[in-house]
Amino acid sequence: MMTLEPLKLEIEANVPGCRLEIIPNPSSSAQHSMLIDAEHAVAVATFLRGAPHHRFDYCSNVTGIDWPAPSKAKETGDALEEDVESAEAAATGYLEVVYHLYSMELKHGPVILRMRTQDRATRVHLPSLISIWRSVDFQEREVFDLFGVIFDGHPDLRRLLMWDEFTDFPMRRDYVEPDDYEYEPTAHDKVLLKTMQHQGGTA
Amino acid sequence: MDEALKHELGRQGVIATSMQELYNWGRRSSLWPLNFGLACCAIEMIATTMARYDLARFGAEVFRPSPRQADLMIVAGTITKKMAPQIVRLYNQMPEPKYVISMGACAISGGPFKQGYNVLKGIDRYIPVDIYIPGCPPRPEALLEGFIELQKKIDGQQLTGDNRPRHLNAAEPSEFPIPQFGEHDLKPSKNPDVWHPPLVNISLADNDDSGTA
Amino acid sequence: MSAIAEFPSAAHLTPSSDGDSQLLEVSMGPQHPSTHGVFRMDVVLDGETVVKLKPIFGYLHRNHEKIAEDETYLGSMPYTDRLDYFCSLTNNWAYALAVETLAGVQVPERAQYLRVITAELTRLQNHASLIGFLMQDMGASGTPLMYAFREREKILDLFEALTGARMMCNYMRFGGCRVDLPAGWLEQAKQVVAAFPRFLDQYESLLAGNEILMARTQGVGVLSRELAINAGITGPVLRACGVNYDLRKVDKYGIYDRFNFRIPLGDHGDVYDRYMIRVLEMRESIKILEQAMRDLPEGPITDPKTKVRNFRPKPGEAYGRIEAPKGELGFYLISDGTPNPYRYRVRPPSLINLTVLEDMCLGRNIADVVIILGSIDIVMGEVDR
Amino acid sequence: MANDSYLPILVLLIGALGFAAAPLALAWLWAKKFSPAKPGPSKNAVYECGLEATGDAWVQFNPGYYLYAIIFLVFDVEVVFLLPFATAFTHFGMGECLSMLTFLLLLIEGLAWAWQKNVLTWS
Repeated sequence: MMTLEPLKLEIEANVPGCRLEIIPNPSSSAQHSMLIDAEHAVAVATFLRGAPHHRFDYCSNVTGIDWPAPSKAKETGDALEEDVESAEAAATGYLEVVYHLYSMELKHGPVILRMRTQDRATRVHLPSLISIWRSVDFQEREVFDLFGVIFDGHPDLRRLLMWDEFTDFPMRRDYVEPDDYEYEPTAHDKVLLKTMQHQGGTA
Repeated sequence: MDEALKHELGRQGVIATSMQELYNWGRRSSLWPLNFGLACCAIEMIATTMARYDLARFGAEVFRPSPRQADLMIVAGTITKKMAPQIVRLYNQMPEPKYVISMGACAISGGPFKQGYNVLKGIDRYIPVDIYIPGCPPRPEALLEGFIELQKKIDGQQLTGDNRPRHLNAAEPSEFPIPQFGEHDLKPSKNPDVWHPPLVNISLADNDDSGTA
Repeated sequence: MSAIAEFPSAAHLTPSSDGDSQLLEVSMGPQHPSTHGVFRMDVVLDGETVVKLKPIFGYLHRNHEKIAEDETYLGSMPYTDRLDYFCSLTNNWAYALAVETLAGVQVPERAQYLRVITAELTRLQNHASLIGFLMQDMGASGTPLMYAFREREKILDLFEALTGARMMCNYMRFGGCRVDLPAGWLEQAKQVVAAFPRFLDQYESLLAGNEILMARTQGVGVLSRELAINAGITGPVLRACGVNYDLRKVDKYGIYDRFNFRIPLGDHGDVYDRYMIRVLEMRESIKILEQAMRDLPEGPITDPKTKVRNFRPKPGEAYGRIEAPKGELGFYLISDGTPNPYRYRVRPPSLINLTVLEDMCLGRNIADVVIILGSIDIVMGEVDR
Repeated sequence: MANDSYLPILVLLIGALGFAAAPLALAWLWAKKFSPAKPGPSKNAVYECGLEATGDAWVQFNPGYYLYAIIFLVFDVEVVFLLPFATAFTHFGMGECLSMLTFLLLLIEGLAWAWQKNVLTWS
């Protein structure tokens, strides 16, 4: 596991004007990640893949995460909220995309990049890294489909999993799923609650 | 033609049968399933057709890829809302007489993925189902037993009279409306004249919070 | 703003027909004998040659990640069996490994050995079934699959004796395994593994030198090394292009560094290499199994310290990955201190290996598309999650 | 019964036609009496893997296929002529064999010409 500080300094040296920030990972896996700003994302990624002693030529995993505004995040334990940099972004919450990079050539460990959108409603644009790693093609389409992050520069940004006429983004925390719980003979736990809401609503 | 006489004749090598028995015997001994696997249950269905469990003993090892030549649709696996219109269209395109086996908990009621937003809670919301095989996935023996149940059901079908099967009855529809893709869910979300669930009232009064009385 | 892509995806190419023949649009749709489940490809054909191929997913999107956010950590373990429903034990291991990395749980020796044994048995039955399905795609319908499933049934009997279920084993827990070996299981497993090379030789003598197989697969669906790495292809499809990247040797997770086994590499990256790689990987798995079953130690199979009841890992995140039979299967978990994961992400090797399906199929005829798709070895439960 | 009468062939013909027509008539009768035909818009639609069939299949395709079909047709017809020859092959003398041989050589010469124009290699 490579420590991120020297890597951060090196990137700031090579990519002028980029704003990086190390996000510590309190769990015992110690996989710390680096928040990069959207404007310089492509430049940072190209450097990480191009630099001969880094050669991160393999982007293994692209994940979308939905961080709703802290008020809703309170009851989900907001231990991760303390490092949000601007109060305004904290107020509206944001969508985050995490890239796990590995190097197949030099066989060394994950470098984790994070990118955040301004808010969860209108300004949800992030640059697509498909021009650097082809492997993010379907995964970015999935993040667009399930979270609603629009990737600029993606040649074929369609819904990957849901049907095209579908309009909402189902993996967001505040998604209300269609209520077809009318026949639940053996309902228990969560299905019971949903059936009660269904019967509560219609009965 | 009472049974004893028929049995006696049978021992002498003379088979006495009626048109209905012959028709049903022909139908049930050569059910051709549609090659139609959705998920994990499809792998158990393939394992059932393989040498060890051998669905061929019941005349059904011919899995036809096109619905035109199949007369049994085994819905094996999770039906997602994106796949539901295709299943109903395939069912419509199958020639009469056609039967449906709903294999696995997912095909019966959504199964473990019941709380998914893209999962249809059971195929009997859109097409009539003849045999339900519970299990996740049901073992090959369970599929064979379901198969024998279907054959028994076909044996019991009447050629005439008012409770004759769907395909012999001009009034019964052989096609069911195909759901459309809506903004949030399939439109319509169920087919009322096929799906009529008994009303189950769940009151928290008589069971603990887990609802398992 | 995006730089010129070194490997542009062919998604935006508009198909044009050379000469006077028109293009035929056909969809090898959700219900098709060759698509190994409900996978759909919209193919534009000029005669028989493929001019454009657009894969469409989502017909088995069962919302595993959304359901996992309401389940406890242990509650999602049976769901991982249904991800890649051919190899439930390697799915369990990947998930258990991710949670153990997240919560810092240690796994005792015997459990590590049991994990290697069950994972390698899963790899054997997965590769055997894959070769059966690949031959069926090539037209040898029935017979090779019968042989492959005969071997698979033997291994499923072992899984059933050990975990109680043929396909959905739900065997691993955070910090070890659920149940120890029943009496006589090890001898039966040794017999099955001892009999497996005879099946491989039988298959080899029938298939490896078969000129129909060679004519139909050599030079078909060639994938270059650089495109494979850039497109995130992992598993046997990547090693068929000659890239030596096997997580059992790279990450050395579990106790794989104690066994000596080799990683087969191809050099053309075509369908024949992928077929041969899987046969050779089965032989290597047999070697691992013999060594693992020979020096299986005694001892506890779970770490007594880990609480099973209400297991709450500290807030944080972790990404654990293993070498599943189809490629790198990873779980990315974000915990916020509650019993339910805040975000539960599965890195599906089958979906990402399909990124280059169009690049491999352009210019080939429709019969090759069926074989190329078969050689990638996709399972729809994992592709659509 | 004079052996040159065509009666046996007539009986055979009627038997063959009857053998073919009887199941069709039975099926038609069965449909009229017991199971009525129920065509519908969705049942008669073109089957395309469960999807709505888009576009039509009646497209002009590569002329190469046409050449393949024609060459196949020539040799198919040739086999039809070979069949009666083969049935009575043992009673023939030199003359008949020679004439059949010239017939075969003519067609093989056509094949050689097609091969030489490399029509057979798929472009």
